[in-house]
Amino acid sequence: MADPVLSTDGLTKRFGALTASDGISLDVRPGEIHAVIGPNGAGKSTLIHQICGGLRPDHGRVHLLGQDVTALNTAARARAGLGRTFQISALAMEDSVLQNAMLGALGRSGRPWRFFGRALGDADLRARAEDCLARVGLADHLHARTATLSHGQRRQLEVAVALTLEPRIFIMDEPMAGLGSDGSAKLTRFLDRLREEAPILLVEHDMDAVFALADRVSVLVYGRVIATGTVAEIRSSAEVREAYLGEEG
Amino acid sequence: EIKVGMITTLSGGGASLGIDARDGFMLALEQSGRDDIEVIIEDDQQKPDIAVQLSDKMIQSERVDVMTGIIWSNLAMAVVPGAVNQGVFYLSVNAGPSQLAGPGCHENYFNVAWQNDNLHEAAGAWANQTGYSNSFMLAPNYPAGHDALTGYKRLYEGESAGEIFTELGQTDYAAEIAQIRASGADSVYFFLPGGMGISFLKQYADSGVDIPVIGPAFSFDQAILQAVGDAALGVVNTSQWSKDIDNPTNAAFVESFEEKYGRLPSLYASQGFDTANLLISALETAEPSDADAFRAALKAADFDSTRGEFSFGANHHPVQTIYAREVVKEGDIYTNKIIGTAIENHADAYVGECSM
Amino acid sequence: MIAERWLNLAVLAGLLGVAVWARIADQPFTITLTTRAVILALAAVGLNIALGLGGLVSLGHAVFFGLGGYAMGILAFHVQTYTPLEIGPISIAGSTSMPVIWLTAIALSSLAALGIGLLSLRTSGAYFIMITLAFGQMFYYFAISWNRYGGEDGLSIYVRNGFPGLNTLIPFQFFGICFALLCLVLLIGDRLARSPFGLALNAARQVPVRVETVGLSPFRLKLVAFVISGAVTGLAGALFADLNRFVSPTMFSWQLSGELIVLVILGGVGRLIGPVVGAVLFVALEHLLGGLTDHWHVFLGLILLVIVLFARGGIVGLLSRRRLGDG
Amino acid sequence: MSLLDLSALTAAYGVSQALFGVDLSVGEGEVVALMGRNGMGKTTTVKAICRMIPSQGGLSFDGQDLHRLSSHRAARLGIGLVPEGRRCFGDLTVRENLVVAARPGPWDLAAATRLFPRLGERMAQRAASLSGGEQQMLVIGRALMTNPRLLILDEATEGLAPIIRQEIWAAIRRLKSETGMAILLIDKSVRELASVCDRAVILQRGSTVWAGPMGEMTSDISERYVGV
Amino acid sequence: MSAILIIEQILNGLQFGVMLFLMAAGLTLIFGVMGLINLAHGSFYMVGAFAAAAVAGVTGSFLLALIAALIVAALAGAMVEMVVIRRLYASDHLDQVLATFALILIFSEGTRWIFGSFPLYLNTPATLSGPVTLPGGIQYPLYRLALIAVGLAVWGGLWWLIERTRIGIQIRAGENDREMIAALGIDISRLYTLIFALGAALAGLAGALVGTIQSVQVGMGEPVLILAFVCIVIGGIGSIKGAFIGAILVGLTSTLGGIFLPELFKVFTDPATAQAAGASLASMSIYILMSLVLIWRPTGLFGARA
Ligand SMILES: Nc1ncnc2c1ncn2[C@@H]1O[C@H](COP(=O)(O)OP(=O)(O)OP(=O)(O)O)[C@@H](O)[C@H]1O
Ligand SMILES: Nc1ncnc2c1ncn2[C@@H]1O[C@H](COP(=O)(O)OP(=O)(O)OP(=O)(O)O)[C@@H](O)[C@H]1O
Ligand SMILES: [Mg+2]
Ligand SMILES: [Mg+2]
Repeated sequence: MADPVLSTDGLTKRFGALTASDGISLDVRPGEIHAVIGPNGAGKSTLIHQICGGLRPDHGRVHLLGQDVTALNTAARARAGLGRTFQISALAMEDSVLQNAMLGALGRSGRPWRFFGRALGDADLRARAEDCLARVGLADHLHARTATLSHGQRRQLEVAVALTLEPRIFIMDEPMAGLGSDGSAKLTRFLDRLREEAPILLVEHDMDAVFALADRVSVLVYGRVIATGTVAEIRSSAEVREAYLGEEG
Repeated sequence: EIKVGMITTLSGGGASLGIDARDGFMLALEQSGRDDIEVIIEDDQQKPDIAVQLSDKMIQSERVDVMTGIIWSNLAMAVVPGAVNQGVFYLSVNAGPSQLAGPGCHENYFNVAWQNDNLHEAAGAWANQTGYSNSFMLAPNYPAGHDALTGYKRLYEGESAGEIFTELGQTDYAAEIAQIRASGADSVYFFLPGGMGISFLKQYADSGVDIPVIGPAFSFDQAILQAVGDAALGVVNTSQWSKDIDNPTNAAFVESFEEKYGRLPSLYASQGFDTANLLISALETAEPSDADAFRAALKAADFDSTRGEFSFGANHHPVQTIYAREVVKEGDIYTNKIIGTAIENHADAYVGECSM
Repeated sequence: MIAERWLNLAVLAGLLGVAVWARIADQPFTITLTTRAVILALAAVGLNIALGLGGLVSLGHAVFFGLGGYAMGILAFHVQTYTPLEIGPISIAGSTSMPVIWLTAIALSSLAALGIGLLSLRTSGAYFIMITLAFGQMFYYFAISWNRYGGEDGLSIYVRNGFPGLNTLIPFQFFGICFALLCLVLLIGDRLARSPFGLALNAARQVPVRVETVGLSPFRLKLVAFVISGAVTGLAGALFADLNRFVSPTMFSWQLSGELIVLVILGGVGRLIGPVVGAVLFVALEHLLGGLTDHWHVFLGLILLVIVLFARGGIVGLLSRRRLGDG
Repeated sequence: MSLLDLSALTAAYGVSQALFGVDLSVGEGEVVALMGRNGMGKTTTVKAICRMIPSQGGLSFDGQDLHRLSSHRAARLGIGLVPEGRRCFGDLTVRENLVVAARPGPWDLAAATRLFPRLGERMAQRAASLSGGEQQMLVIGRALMTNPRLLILDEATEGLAPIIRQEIWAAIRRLKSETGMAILLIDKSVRELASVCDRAVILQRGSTVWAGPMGEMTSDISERYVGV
Repeated sequence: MSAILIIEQILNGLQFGVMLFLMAAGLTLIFGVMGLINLAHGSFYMVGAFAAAAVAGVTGSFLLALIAALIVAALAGAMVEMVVIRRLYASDHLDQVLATFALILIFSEGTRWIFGSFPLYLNTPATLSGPVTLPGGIQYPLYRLALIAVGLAVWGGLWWLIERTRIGIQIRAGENDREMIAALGIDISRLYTLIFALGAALAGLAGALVGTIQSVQVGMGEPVLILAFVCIVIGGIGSIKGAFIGAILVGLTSTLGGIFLPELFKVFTDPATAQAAGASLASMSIYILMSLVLIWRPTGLFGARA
């Protein structure tokens, strides 16, 4: 088995009396989509924050491509190869779609300290940004103000910005949230292809998408991984049905 | 036709001083009956940079011959050196910073009010005369405040029961009053102009501390007294002018000022009035265009001052008598009454440093 | 509605035009007034780099203005009084050369901006406003009680400092210097806003988390913007001191910081020429209304109110249709 | 006459127009689904009804022209909103969230906690510390406490775990059967909508393109306009 | 330095803090609820003081003067909100800064226009003037004790209003989400006018109470405004409790700093230098306090949001 791209080792995080992450160990291997599901408040976003650097775990380590990144901040982890999308769109609303994508390209280039010369005139950055926008289907909206995009288009842009980073792994927090059924179907197809580029850690409540995409599923309840397995294994687990799926699945 | 540029404080918290000085000045002009003196009045908002800008305007555009009006030392320091070096005459109605009396003195600069230290020195002298020997001293932490304590201590011969520099613009003096209470002083000297003085006196009266206080007239001008009320009664302060100085010029001034403006004049008004009369007296003998003659005419100070006799020292600052006054109530009005002479024919301490 | 670029050029041409006219008509005071507007504009342009691009509402920019002023005041004071300026073991004669003073002003204010920025940028929103105010107040009270350099009385410098090849005492020549610097800084500001740095800073203002996740540090971006902003305002302070030939602690006062913010808002936040328009308008109003009545502040207030209520996005916002962020 | 009536309603965000002609009506006691793809104007329609954005055209509730009313007056006529994105008052406790806008009627604290027993256990907890599902229950409860005649639910199940979604749908069914309140529903789950709603209205690019009884919505129509 | 003196100074700091709280409470409410940085809050302080002085001058009654201060300031606040502020909720916060700056100019110069440039007279009522002797032989002005009592009472009242009444809950809900609270049927603009008037009334009350022992003059509000801002930022914006703690901290720091710092400096250097240096540091002390608090906790002691 190939070495994991990302692995967490006993991540623990407490907020006062609440243990939001309770010794979480999981990994993401090359080429796979690893889905994390669990009830609301189980600690999925908290886990992602710790992986991406927004929260420091109380215990445990995060390894990226074999390197221990636990001590690095968000920006450093991004440079090390983490590409992340947000549960609630985090985009520069006043800027154009292109500018948002260029920001990602600029971050990838690692050279933001250029005070002269037009950013939009930088051919390299621009080519990369336009390419990624085209891939998510936003080629026609390069100069639209982000604030005027619909919810679905914003989700697409989120993904495009992550693409410009050419990350070694994608971390996605509920990318389907708020998308209509055809929107989620489209995104599902897109992610299906994307895994060849880099593996994906996917947090999602949309079970259709999870069941269609995931190579492995981990179930998080009260900050603890109660089960990890294939889609079939998870669907048939009584414990998971009781804690999360209900009659669905 | 003579052009006078008056830059003074007409808006904001410090406006009452500028307004009094202006009104006194204009009253004298009116009474002189001269119509060949044009006065251009501008509001400096008590901001030095605005004052400088206005002074540029007066000199460059209006081409004034004489400037006057500045109340505050820091504005004077910003404006006066530049103005007199450009050949304009400057007659100070109020501010008298030590630099302009000492090394920075200038032949075209005349101060018709006082050198800043004067009233404080007089307070020190009066403290000696009264027999105070253990003073508690209080002033804001800025140059004029430091000068004030220096001035007081220059002539005061007793001990210090404590010295405090308060924050500029401070309005609550409870902490300082508590210290005074605990200090065992036999007198309190304070220099707190404007709103600071009002606050201090009211709080002092309410605190139950009954150590006698003494201070320069700045904290007891006509406007302030009405705001302080009973709390100021009996307080002693030193001033080169008082409404009851007994001479015909002063009596006429007080009466006409009250008639024209409906309020009693303050020392600032008297300073404005004297400044205008000095100017008029000089214009009788010479034109500003003839700078040397005009300067000599100013220096002669041949006018009837509200203070009685008036003369300039070598550094063009007044040599004058400073009185001790007590705050009294006349009918509904709080005002000052002379109770003695603090210091006679006093020149300032910096005249030796002036090379004129 | 006018394209913003033409508006920018028109404003600058107008300023220059007024000065040239005043020179021909021999109205030196008008030149001085225009110079004042230009210098305040420069300070506000500096602030706008932090405020408009970086979203940093600094109520402490007077610190840099004052430092620039005191850089001029102290250097010239030592020449004027023939006393050497001693910093530790080093002894300097002072200076009356504008370029030297400018560099000192820029260096000092950048350094201060770096320090203040490092401490303040941990906070945001109203807290940032207030912590910058706090630093302003510290400098203000320090200056008031620093008797060595005049305390509250300030420092008078009798002769305007020199610039090689020019006679700075002639109002028009001094205006020329200030105007050239303003144009230069505007040019830099314009390039800055469109540059890669500007792109990243612009995003850092709106969504700092996003900037982090693409591997950049919003903190550093804002810090650099704050330092550049402080440096420009510091330069303006040095010029202002030379205009008045005088420095005093009021240059550090929070009212001045507030006034700079008002200039920026009045003209239009984040607009290149906004601060210039704001400064010109403010100086003009102050000058024109001041002569009318003792109570002119009331009318100034009313005019400002009318402008906020009816001109969203400041004067430039009113005149130019471009919405912010469209390239 | 129906309770809520929209005819040829248009609305814009600044210069960009979002609604081009929405026709929609909800009768007393009726449960209506408002459907359409992303960005077609569902939320915008809701905002117009609740007077959160300006609009033009026909817009009346219980015979009154809503265009003449401000947001709070419209609400007082009896419109209860469960907005997109939850928007509970995070700094308030659960109890405070429930009582903040309560108006007299059958829905009180006791009734709300009977509907959502989980809320009853967390009365003193700050809303921000609730899980997403509990927050969703809280905003429904909050809207019910105003005792509305029409309840609008905009994406009330977004981002919820399947098991909680089922709980919420059960609550909506109970509302329908027990109270006879009129309900306007927006949701991604066509299956659930179909099982609860009497009628459906479909929006496409800001206009009503189809309206009719739920049973008449063929898979052809839903494929074309909703993508299922 | 005796224990009595220290206790007296602590009382002084407390009294100063409690008065600052009256200003800070309105400011923090207005900022917390409406997100409005109200620079004109100091004007209400001034308006209250002038109204009190005017009424006291005519009627001679201190109580009537206080009532007048409350009413006039509240009316001024309500008017400002309805005429100006209300039109600016939709626009940028910075526009509100400019608008309230303009209001300062109008209020200050307008007041000077009406009342003239000279300070007004407003004195403590006879029943409250003079010192009382506290246990332990401490002499302390009765009026200041009364101020402490009033401040604490206002704090209690506000706490009750905000935490326990439905209006209070609505106010706090409005802080979270203005649009939503309106959509639930609450007249948010009336609520805002009310809060604004309440904040203004408290500022006016403070102006009248403090004006009685200080000077009633144009521009008296601005220094207090800055201090009040410092208080609410230290305490955390939007929090009444924070405003109270912040105000007490500022009151104590500025009072005790002014006394003890010069004493402290005397240990190291000669008295004159120590006096001046200590006084300078004392002026800066509250700002240093605020920076330290913010560097330690970037959203103040009890603040959640920026
Ligand atoms: N900063 C914080 N302080 C205190 N508690 C927190 C904090 N952040 C999260 N929590 C709590 O930790 C728990 C886990 O939250 P988290 O956001 O990770 O859940 P989640 O699994 O992502 O839920 P959802 O599916 O609704 O997004 C929740 O109970 C939440 O209230
Ligand atoms: N604040 C806004 N400013 C400008 N345009 C907006 C704004 N909000 C929404 N829009 C636009 O209005 C249109 C309708 O949006 P709306 O939110 O009503 O769609 P929706 O049907 O609710 O979609 P979704 O299913 O994604 O919630 C979209 O094109 C969107 O881009
Ligand atoms: Mg989550
Ligand atoms: Mg929607």
